[in-house]
Amino acid sequence: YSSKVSEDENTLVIGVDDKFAPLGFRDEKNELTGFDIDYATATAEKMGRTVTFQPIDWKTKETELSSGRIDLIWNGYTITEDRKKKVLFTKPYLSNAQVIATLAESDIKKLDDLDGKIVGLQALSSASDALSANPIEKKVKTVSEYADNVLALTDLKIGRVDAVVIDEVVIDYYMSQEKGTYKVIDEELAPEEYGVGVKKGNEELLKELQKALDELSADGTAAQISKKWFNEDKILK
Amino acid sequence: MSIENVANIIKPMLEGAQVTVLLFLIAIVAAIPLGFLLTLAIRSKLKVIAWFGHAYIYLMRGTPLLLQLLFIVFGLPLLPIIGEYMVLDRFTAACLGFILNYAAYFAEIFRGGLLAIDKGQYEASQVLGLNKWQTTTRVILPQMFRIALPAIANESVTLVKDTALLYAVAVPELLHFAQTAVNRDFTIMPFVIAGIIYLLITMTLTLFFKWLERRFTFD
Amino acid sequence: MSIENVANIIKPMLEGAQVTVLLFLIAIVAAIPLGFLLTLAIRSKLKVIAWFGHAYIYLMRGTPLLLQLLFIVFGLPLLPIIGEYMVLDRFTAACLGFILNYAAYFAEIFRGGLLAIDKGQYEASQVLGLNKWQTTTRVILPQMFRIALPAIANESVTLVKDTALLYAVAVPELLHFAQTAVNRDFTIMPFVIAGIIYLLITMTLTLFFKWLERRFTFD
Amino acid sequence: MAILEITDLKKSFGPLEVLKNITFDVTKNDVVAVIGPSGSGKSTMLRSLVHLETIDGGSIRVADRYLVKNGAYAKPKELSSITARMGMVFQQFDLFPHLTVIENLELAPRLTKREPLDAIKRRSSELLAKVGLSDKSNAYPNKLSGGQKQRVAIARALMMNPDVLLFDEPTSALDPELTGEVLEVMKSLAEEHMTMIVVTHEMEFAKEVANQVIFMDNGHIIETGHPDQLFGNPQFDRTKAFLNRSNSKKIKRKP
Amino acid sequence: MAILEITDLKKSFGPLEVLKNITFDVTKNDVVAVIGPSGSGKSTMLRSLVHLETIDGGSIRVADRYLVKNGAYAKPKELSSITARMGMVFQQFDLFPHLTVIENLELAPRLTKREPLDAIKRRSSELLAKVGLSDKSNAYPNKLSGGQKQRVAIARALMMNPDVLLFDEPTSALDPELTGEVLEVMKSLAEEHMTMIVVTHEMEFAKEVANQVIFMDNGHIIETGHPDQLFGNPQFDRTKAFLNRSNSKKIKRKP
Ligand SMILES: Nc1ncnc2c1ncn2[C@@H]1O[C@H](COP(=O)(O)OP(=O)(O)OP(=O)(O)O)[C@@H](O)[C@H]1O
Ligand SMILES: Nc1ncnc2c1ncn2[C@@H]1O[C@H](COP(=O)(O)OP(=O)(O)OP(=O)(O)O)[C@@H](O)[C@H]1O
Ligand SMILES: [Mg+2]
Ligand SMILES: [Mg+2]
Repeated sequence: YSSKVSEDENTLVIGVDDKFAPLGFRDEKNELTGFDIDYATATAEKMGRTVTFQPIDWKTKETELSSGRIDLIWNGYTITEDRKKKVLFTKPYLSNAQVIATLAESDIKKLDDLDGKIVGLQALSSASDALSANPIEKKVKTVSEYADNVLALTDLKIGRVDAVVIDEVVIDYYMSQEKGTYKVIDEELAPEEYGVGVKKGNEELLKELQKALDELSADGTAAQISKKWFNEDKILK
Repeated sequence: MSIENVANIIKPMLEGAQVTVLLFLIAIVAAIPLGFLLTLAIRSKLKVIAWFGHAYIYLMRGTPLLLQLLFIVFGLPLLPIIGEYMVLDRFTAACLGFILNYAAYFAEIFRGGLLAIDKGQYEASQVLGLNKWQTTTRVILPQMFRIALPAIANESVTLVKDTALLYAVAVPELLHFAQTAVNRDFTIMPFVIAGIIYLLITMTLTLFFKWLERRFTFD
Repeated sequence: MSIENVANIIKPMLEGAQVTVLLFLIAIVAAIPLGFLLTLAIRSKLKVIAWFGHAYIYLMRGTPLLLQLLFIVFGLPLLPIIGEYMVLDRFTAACLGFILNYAAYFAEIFRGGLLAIDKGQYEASQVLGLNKWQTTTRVILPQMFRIALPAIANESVTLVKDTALLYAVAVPELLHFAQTAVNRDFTIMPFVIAGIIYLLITMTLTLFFKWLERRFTFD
Repeated sequence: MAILEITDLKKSFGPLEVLKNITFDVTKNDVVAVIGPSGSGKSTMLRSLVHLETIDGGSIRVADRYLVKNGAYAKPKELSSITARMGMVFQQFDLFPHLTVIENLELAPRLTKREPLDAIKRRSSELLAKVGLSDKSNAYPNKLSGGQKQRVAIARALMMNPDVLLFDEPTSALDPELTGEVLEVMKSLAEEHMTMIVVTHEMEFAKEVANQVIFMDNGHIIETGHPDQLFGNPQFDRTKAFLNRSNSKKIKRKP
Repeated sequence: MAILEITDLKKSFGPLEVLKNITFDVTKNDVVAVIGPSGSGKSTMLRSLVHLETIDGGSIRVADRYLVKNGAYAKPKELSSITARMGMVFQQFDLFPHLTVIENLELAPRLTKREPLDAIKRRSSELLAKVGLSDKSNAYPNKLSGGQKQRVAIARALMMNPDVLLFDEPTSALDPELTGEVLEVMKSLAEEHMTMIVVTHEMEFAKEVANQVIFMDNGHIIETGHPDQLFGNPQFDRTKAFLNRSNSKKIKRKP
């Protein structure tokens, strides 16, 4: 394991939620892997820097960034107005939506069916922002907040919650892994975009990072990584 | 930081503190009698029961409460076949975990209390014609309770502090709201407030037990 | 579940256990002497120092360790001005939290140990011409250590179990990897394995202290 | 008829034979003093009478009923009604520390006797007056001196209206200055013709109050007789040796 | 010249005047017995001599140096070299429980004396032999009887080669059977002309061994003299009363 603060200037410490498949998660060998992991590795290489991934508690990500213990938040990090007040964002690199996932056999078919139901989501995530912004929030029975999406999905499977508000990218991955367990209702809560978060005031790093991202996008590396994980080029130009 | 801000921070934290206090009360009210049953079990003449009691206590005291909570909240429902009947709501599951764990600690305390009671108390009771039940309820238990009181007080304070573990099994309590506020407002205040709330609770509890001890000092 | 699978689960957990053991060792090696200094502080003739020592112990024992950890890991860096010098790497910060917390508990243990030493020991030493330092190091400390040993053993086992709190401040240790594996494989096994690892560690520790106690029984 | 008849009592702890063959009678109104060296089995004998020890052989008859007959105990139901005829006072007093003096006296009668509450209350205050502790009625035991504790223990035993009162070294745990008050109470009981068996090291008391002395050694009754005879003219060497030793010990004591 | 000269010693604990005006000398080779009722200040007086209590007024001269002169103590540096001339044996023995018997003897000399190690070792085994405990050399104190512990404590004090040895009721914490062996050792020290001050309740010992007896009461020295004179023909009523009381106590003791 490694949890060192970037001692040498050349290392980028990237804070990740290591239970956020397929962007950053652990494979059967407990190795960190995922789209964002590959993308960040390639970017760092482009920048001529070494990279360290630091698993963090998603609840504390902005605190971690502002404390300087990590250099970047990069793990399906949704760009929101609120967060823009606290961190600097790169241009969006992937589009996503917050969707409602339920068990395949559930009779929840549309947003209004959430009336009186228990809904799970990741604490302090954009899913929680998306739900708050929707009028249905007033009607759901309770909102259970989890440390990560996997726990929320686990509880969905166990039956403690009726639905989970989750990133489309994430649930797509799980649905491809475990066919027939989940379904996503047609109505989506809110579209959104992922960016990389940099500490306020560190415009220099942001510029350097954005330059590398643009280059990767231009030379096709980004598209290649996207195809590896999503079977298509989903990179935002 | 404006007063309104502080109020905004404190309100959810006080609600969280209610969960803390509720868990504490449920756990203590259930764990004390369960612990006493466990004490009886390990003193049982039936070897199997005594052995089981010892193993249980050993297990509970040898592993972290947090692991036990994760096991009950997230693990039990995964058991094959019976798993689906093990789905408890998270707070209930957490209560169960606390009760099962603390029962083991209370059992040890009561065992110590019983050991400290002089054999003469049993003999005097017998010679005076009291039966086993009368001896236990009228002579032994009141003394055991008195002897165990300081240890129970200690354990209760620990229990209050352990309620913070709810944070890790995603039951929103005091710490959860403190952490949320810290991440939102980038200020350390919520932690300080949480600390003060915990201190108030543990202090109240300590005073209560001090009073109880004085109340039951036989002189 | 295949053997290969089990190996896959166990390997990261054992790595996590190394963190557990490392934290334990660092914390105990640092907290015991610090605790002793604290004991000296609360026995100090300087009122201010004694008062500070008492307040410190009260604070540490009255609030949850988890809150203290969150405070040190996430709170301190948010302090105005000095905050940026307070950014410790997460594991270091956690160690610091454990050390500061356990020092308070050890201080209480040592205080009890010193109280249990007869005044006659000091007087006999003085009459035999030993100075304060000689009396402390050759007469008092060895006896205090012996008296405190069972309590130290208890506290150490608690410390091992408290290392599970690293889970909550996102230092990847035993429980973190157990939870990861549980979520990935949808099986309860990793919790069981984690439990066994903890039991092995606490058992080893208990045996070690039993040996130490026998070793230092003066008869 | 003897109120207590002990025949051929035998008792071992594992390989250790503690009571080998104990036979004696106690007549109503007798005061029996049991003396003998440490470890001779005095306490075990006394404890057997109230079934605090289970004996291996022999008989114990209390009034007209057998607690144990030729090694066979009475039915469990009857046991406690037989032992209820005897009260016992222990060396360590064994008061209930969580109850006041008056509660100590009343606990057992309230729980076990079918008797109106005010009769119990009347008796408890009479008995407290008798042992001279009316003013301590609401005190807790740990506020009492050893001598006061033992007097409460005697009153507590008397609350059950026993036919026989057993004492196991009632003054051994007391400071010398406090033995007197306890012995006074016991003397007054003797004067009221209470039947008593007293295991004691207080030779003076045995001489003055007992009308029968039993000398035990090594699980046997060696000699028994009226105190004048047993102390003045012991028949057996072992008795003489014991009496000599306990006299000389007295002198060796420091002030 | 007196090896110890105590003049006008005064000591209060808060409002309680414990030593009011204590004056006496000890000549080399004297054995002084200090007797008196409980609370009369005997222990306080003795403890003052080795600076375990800080006195409020008066002087203590040890050989040619003043520990305290008219209430003013010697310089801190000198204090311990002056008190080092005196050894003390306590009622509760106060052996070091974590050290073996031989380690108890050698700890202080090893730490404080500039003396070759083998000289220390030789002396420790000599002294153990002298108190009859050569075979207990490697035992820990809690394996010893009270009498053995006290003999070790005496040997430990002697290791420092004191000019004067102080004893504070050295046998009061012992079972009567064990006092003898300690008194024997003390007697043999007296025969070797060790200077000793002994606070004691053992009148026999005082009579037999002491050549001066001091009777203290209520912080005063009431009477002092040769034992034959003080015990046989006490001059003051208080002395008489005390001696009578301690005789009568002896008789009241139970065996
Ligand atoms: N519960 C027991 N288990 C084993 N041995 C016992 C037990 N109780 C008593 N003994 C032994 O039985 C013997 C007789 O003991 P008992 O107490 O009857 O003697 P005693 O005459 O009352 O002596 P004392 O004067 O010291 O009270 C002793 O050797 C004692 O060690
Ligand atoms: N440290 C202290 N603080 C307050 N009072 C004390 C202290 N030490 C002794 N005293 C009091 O001083 C008085 C004399 O005590 P001291 O121990 O010198 O008497 P003593 O003659 O040795 O009695 P004893 O025969 O009981 O040992 C007593 O009233 C005692 O309570
Ligand atoms: Mg006995
Ligand atoms: Mg004294």
